[in-house]
Amino acid sequence: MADPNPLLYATLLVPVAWVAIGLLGLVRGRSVLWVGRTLFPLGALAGLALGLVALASLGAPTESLTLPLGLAQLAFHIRLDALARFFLLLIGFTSTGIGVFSAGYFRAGEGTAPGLLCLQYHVFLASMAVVVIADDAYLFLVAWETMALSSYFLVTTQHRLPEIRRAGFIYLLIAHLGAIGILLCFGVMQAGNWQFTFDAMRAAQLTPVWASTAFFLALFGFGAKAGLVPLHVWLPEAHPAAPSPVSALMSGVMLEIAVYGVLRVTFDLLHVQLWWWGLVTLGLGLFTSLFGAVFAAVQTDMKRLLAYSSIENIGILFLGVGLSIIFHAFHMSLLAALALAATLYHCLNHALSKSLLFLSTGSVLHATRERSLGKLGGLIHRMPWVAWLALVGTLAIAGLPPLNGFVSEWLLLQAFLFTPDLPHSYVNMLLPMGAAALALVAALAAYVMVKFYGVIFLGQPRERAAREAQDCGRLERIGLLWLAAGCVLLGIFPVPLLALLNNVSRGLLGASLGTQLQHWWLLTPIAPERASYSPVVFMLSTVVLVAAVVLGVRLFYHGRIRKAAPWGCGFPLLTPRMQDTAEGFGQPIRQIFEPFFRIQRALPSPFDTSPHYRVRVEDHFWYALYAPIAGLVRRISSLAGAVQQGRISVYLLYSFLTLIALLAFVL
Amino acid sequence: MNITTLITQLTEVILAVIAAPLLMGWVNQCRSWLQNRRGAGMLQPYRQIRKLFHKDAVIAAHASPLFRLVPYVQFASMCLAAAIIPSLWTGLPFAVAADTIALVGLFATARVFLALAAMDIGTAFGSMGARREMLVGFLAEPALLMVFFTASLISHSTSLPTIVETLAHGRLAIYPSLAFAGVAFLMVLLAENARIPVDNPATHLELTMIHEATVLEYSARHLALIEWSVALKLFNYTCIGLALFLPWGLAAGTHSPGDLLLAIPITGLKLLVAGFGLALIESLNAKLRIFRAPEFLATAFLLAVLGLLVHLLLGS
Amino acid sequence: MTTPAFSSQLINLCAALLLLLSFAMLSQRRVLTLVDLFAMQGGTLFISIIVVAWSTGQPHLYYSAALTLILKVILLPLILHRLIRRLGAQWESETLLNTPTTMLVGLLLVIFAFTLAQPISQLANTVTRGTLGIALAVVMLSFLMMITRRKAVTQVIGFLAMENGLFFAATSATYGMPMVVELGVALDVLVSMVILGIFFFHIREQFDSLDLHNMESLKED
Amino acid sequence: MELLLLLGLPLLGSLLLALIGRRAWTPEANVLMSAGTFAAGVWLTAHVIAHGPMLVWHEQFFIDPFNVFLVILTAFIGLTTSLFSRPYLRTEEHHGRLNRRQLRLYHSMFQLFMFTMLLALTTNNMGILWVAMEAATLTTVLLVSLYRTPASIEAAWKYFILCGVGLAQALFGTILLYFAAEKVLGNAGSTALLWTHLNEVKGRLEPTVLSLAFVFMLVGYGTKVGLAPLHNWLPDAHAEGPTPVSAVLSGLLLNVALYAVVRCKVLVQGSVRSDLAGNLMMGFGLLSLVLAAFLLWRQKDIKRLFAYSSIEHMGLATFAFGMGGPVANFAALLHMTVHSLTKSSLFFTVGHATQQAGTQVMDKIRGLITINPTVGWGLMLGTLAILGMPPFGVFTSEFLILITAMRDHPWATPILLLGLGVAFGAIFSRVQAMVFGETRLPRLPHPPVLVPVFAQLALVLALGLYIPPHLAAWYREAARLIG
Repeated sequence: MADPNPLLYATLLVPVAWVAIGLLGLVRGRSVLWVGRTLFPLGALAGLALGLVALASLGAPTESLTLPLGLAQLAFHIRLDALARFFLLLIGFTSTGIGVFSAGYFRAGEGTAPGLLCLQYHVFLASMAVVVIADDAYLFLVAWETMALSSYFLVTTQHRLPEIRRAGFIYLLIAHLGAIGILLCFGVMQAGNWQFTFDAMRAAQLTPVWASTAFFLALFGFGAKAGLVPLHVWLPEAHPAAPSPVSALMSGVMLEIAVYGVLRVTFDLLHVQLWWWGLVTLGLGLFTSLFGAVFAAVQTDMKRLLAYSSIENIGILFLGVGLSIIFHAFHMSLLAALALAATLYHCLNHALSKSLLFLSTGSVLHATRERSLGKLGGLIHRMPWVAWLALVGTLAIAGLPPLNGFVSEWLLLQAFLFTPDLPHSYVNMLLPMGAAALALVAALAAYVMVKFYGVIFLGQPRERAAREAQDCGRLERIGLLWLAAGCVLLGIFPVPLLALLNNVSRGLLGASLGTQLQHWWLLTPIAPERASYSPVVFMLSTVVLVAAVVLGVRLFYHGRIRKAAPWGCGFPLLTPRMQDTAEGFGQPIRQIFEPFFRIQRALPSPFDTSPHYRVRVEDHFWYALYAPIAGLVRRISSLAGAVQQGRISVYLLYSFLTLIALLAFVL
Repeated sequence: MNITTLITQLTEVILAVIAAPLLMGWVNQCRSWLQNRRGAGMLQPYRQIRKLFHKDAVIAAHASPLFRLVPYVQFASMCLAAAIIPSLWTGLPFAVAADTIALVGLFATARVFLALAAMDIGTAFGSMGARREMLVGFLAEPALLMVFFTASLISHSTSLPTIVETLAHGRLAIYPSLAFAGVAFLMVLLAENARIPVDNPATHLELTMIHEATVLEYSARHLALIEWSVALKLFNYTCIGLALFLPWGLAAGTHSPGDLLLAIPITGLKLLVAGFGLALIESLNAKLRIFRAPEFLATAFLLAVLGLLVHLLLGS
Repeated sequence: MTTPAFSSQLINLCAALLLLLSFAMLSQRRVLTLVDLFAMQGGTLFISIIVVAWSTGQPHLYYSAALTLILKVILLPLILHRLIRRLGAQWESETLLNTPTTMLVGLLLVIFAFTLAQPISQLANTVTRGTLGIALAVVMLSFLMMITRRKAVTQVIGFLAMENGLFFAATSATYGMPMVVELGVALDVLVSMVILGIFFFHIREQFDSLDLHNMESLKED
Repeated sequence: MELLLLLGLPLLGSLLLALIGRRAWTPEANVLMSAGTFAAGVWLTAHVIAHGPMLVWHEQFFIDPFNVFLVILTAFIGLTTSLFSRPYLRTEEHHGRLNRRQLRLYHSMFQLFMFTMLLALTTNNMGILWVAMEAATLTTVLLVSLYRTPASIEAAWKYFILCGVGLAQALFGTILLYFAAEKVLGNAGSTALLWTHLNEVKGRLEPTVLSLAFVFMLVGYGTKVGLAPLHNWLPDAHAEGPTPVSAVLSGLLLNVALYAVVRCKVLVQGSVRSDLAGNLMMGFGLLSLVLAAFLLWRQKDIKRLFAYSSIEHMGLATFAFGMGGPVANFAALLHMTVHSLTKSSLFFTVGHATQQAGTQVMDKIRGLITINPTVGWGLMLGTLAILGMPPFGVFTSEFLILITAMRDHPWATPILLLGLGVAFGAIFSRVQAMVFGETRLPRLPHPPVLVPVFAQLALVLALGLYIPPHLAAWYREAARLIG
């Protein structure tokens, strides 16, 4: 191993700095000026540094380091390769925006003291960075659980509300179960040499059965964190419960870290990849994405909607991972690299755009104190900054060209188009279905995002709070602007970043898209005649065309513009309350995908003088999977309770019988 | 890329922009004839656009800038689409910038903006229209994409000119999968362009309208642009259909300007036939209930997927 | 020499007596008689220890015997008598199992204990090889008594009887434990008796009776 | 000399406090005594580290790395508990739940209890070990019944009878052990029960007798460890005694009992040459873990909750010792350490919390973090630590135990995970509800002392991130001794 270069130490320094900043937050915990205006910007600066360092060293050779900390036999190992650096970049750049936003966001008197929040927030960041650079099972798990724990405390900031406590509990419980799965996975992967460094796992030779066990344990563990259906139940509860910058971090960064885990285990630590793993992952991913999109469409709470949209995106990410595994297993390395690049690209996209949206809901929440879509509306007038920047995020998440979301979807669809070439007769038939489903999901995402944006920012204010909203402060604007700029840049210049991503795929798959990325402006993942996409040209020509049309119309047209009341179809009392509600907007989806939902509806009778309409849309999984498990535990525990029934004679009898039984056993 | 191809490209776009209302007029005229009416003549769309451009605009008091931006975006994206679609020849230099997937994305962008604009006013109709528009979109889009996929699996490319070139100038082959795709495409075309049986472009009946509800608040130049882009959209879709399923007669990228000149009348003829067919379909069908529209589109989606499967199964 | 044979016969007799007394205690429902039986058991134990000490010539066993005499035959029964009189707990109420069943179970336990002790007895080179099984049987019968009785006092007597069995095992099977240990054990027994005595008063103060069914409130419900 | 101080101080303290116990400064004297004991423990530890195992006073006392770490742990937790009990008992007195006489009893018995614990740990004589354990039972019975309420009397009675009977079995086991040892070592009076001697000749001891002896000793000492189904006294005693007593019961007594079991296991394993002892311990460990985990779901009383959690963790440690081998033993020792530290600190916070709320019923304790942030955070962090959340040390030991189980006994892994998962859900859901939320509780008259809590949690945290090399070497040495 070469001498670690200074960049490695710089990378290490950032998590340390974050923890230090967090601890400083305790010094004057109640002072918004200190915590908000000093520490959070510092944290953001550290994030920026991390991102830049990672960007600069993305092509550098792998470096590793052993820290003099940790267990006796197992010191903390640290390793920086291209995959780790890519995710550090993601953490760094995303947290920069979120950090700047948070600097303006947190105010005194909201639940937990700002100083404590600052500590939890920065420890959360630091733990995510450490997860990525950890190179042994123990450090990985410590960082992983610290991440869960710090985010748990962030989620329960508003712990006075019962539903938030419940959300926190479910979150931590599932996170813990997931961590157990990961632990088991590491246990399987060391394959008898009892070295828990990742290097030892790389060297281990596993039989296919054990390798599969390890893979599925990893899928379970990381899937629980990522919100893979059916382990998703915590996500729509916990993400909305947290303060918005934290939701942004959780959705935008933490979920991607889970994907990192899957990639690390599958492509780096395991030495074989079986094609059917990919098929299962892909299937789960597809179902998750469809599930997330469909549920997002019927939500009435803006943050819940975004949380479900995160589930959808996680599904897409796992889809990409699965596709990559399949290609890799069939030794189609170039295509595997393509799918991987699409996945990683989508990680970054999702990190930026989902953070952007969550942050903008934070601004809306601050301005109106309202989360329910049914009470917002028309905020584009009162909050133009937030609204226009959120529009960027909306279009990006919806996967529309020429923004970034489209790039990764485009790459993924391209990868799908090669699945008929797979040398396996069923798989190559089945997989194009995946493309169909992906297309459906992408279209649904657009539906969801129109609902999200339209109901919050467009139309007329539905309640007074929305009518009196104020736009966000300067720091918040900078944070939003940073993320929005990221979305646009990634959308327009995908090629340079994809070229950087080649380092990752070279490291993991031994192949890259190298020669296909010759033109900086033209994206040709496989071959120019096969497919090409040039977002720059696309964007430029759109702008030019719009400008030309505007100018042309200006040139020929001289009419005036008159403002008037909207046309009411002859109905005299058109009030803002007659706009389509969030429920109404989701209604067609609810109807089409009815089997997905567990719907409880109370319709008023025709003669009711004060009619009430109530509908509850719930998740089947909760009732079909989690509730029975909880019931089972309760039943067993009541059986176990019978053991302890208070009578001393019975207790003595237990001892006696135990003794007799053991004696008989020994005899 | 040289100046000639650039000029050809521009010519094609301009031709499309100009010819689009004509196609719309032709379809309407055919429909009138089929319904035993005299009709307003094929040039009626031009007159309407001209009239709208001369009016003063009325805009709802609480419309946001987004509302006023959307018609331009709408029109620009349809122009862009026209630049990608090989309506006359396959050597379009601009097609490198966007393949079929990007084309679908472009249509989606236009639709999303339209839906957002519809919601901007905050009336019951606007948001209802937006919802229905998106509903149609989310089912039609994947179907369209599947149609493209079938074609691109045949030609091993997602680039539209390459696809068309393979289909038109390659070895003559019968593709059963394309039959499925063709039917699916037709259904998508009907739905996307607000034609019967999914929507009725001529109605303003509140309960059934889809597209009209979204543009209810537009007037004058904005409405003109929207109307024009709607016509352009129909033109684009028809050209896509022609390029995919009746590609013969298109000029290949390497051919001389003579071929190009020849392609103009051929395409024109094909458009006339297609327009008549469209009118025929519209006249023979009744409008579906709005709740049936998803079923209609789901069928389209299934047919497209079926086409894909057939291709994989038969290898053709 | 007939002495070993004679002494081992004597010890075996004591052992049998112990077992018999255990059965008697198991079936006895009058608490005061139970205490008397306990004292008799202690006496038998004392005799057996003397015999062992005498036949093997181990002087420290005499101390043990003296301890047993003082503690088990004199002191503890005395304390118990006084306690029971003062607390008015002469009668055992219902046992949890009826007497015949208890006896039957007891019989099975004895068989089990003998079977268990069989392989160990084979190894013993002491004069008292057969007694370990009986000691075990006494322990188990006392255990059974504790399980079936409902009064705090009888439970304690069962507990003490169990200690008798243990003592018997210690002396007869192994010629006594090291002195330090025996002293410690004796001290513990004494202290525990004192504490129990205090406890009886507390229990009666709190529950108005020594019946154990009052003490079933701490449970999982 | 160190040993004399270590054992003499608490004994002396017990007598002293019994004499002067009614003075107002008794709690401080108690702290002073405990501090002295701790200092002696440190001294002893330093000595053992410097000079290796020591065997003193006619070989009656034996200090090796295995028990010296428990000695120092015991002395430390004794010290912290005495620190905690000072304000706690003052508040109890203030509330009129305890009077001076009871306080005198408490302080005297506390010191005596410390003496018995240290005696049990340091003695080389298996008989004395038994005597010390029995004496520990007697002292704690008095401590548990301190409040003299019906419930506490009942709990103490059950504790006394069950443990008394259990220990009687242990005595029988000891007799059998002696019986077997005597054959080999000769009945040279007192040496036949000395552990060091037994350990030397363990290969020649009669296997049948030893396996029977082990069963008796396992049942006997296992009752004190709280192994299911012998555990029934444990939740009652923990819940009804004063909280400092619960802390030392969980933090010390269970450890020492487990220590006794392990000492026996070493002998039996050497003799029987099969995994009998280990397998039995694993079985009991698993059963305790799972049963306790499920019982946790039924708890309403906060101290019972943590009592069951102790059963669960003792089950885990027993399981680990049962598996044997350097890693598992290492893990088990570590687990004993971190469990003691965490659980006693938890009981400290629980003590303050219950005083604050005036009840032990969990449903009535709410919003601790609002009314008293330090208590709230202490409880929350302690709970997370005990649940095995990294970076706390409990995670370290559980990690090691789990991976060893996966290697040697894969079948046990799902059961372990089931237990840990169920316990996590049970404990966390309840603690979260107590720590968070709205509250209407009044403030405490005496400010709580939470320095011990956070000091111990910090230790646990440190152990999770970094085990100093000499400590690790020490643990390894102990693990090697256990085999």
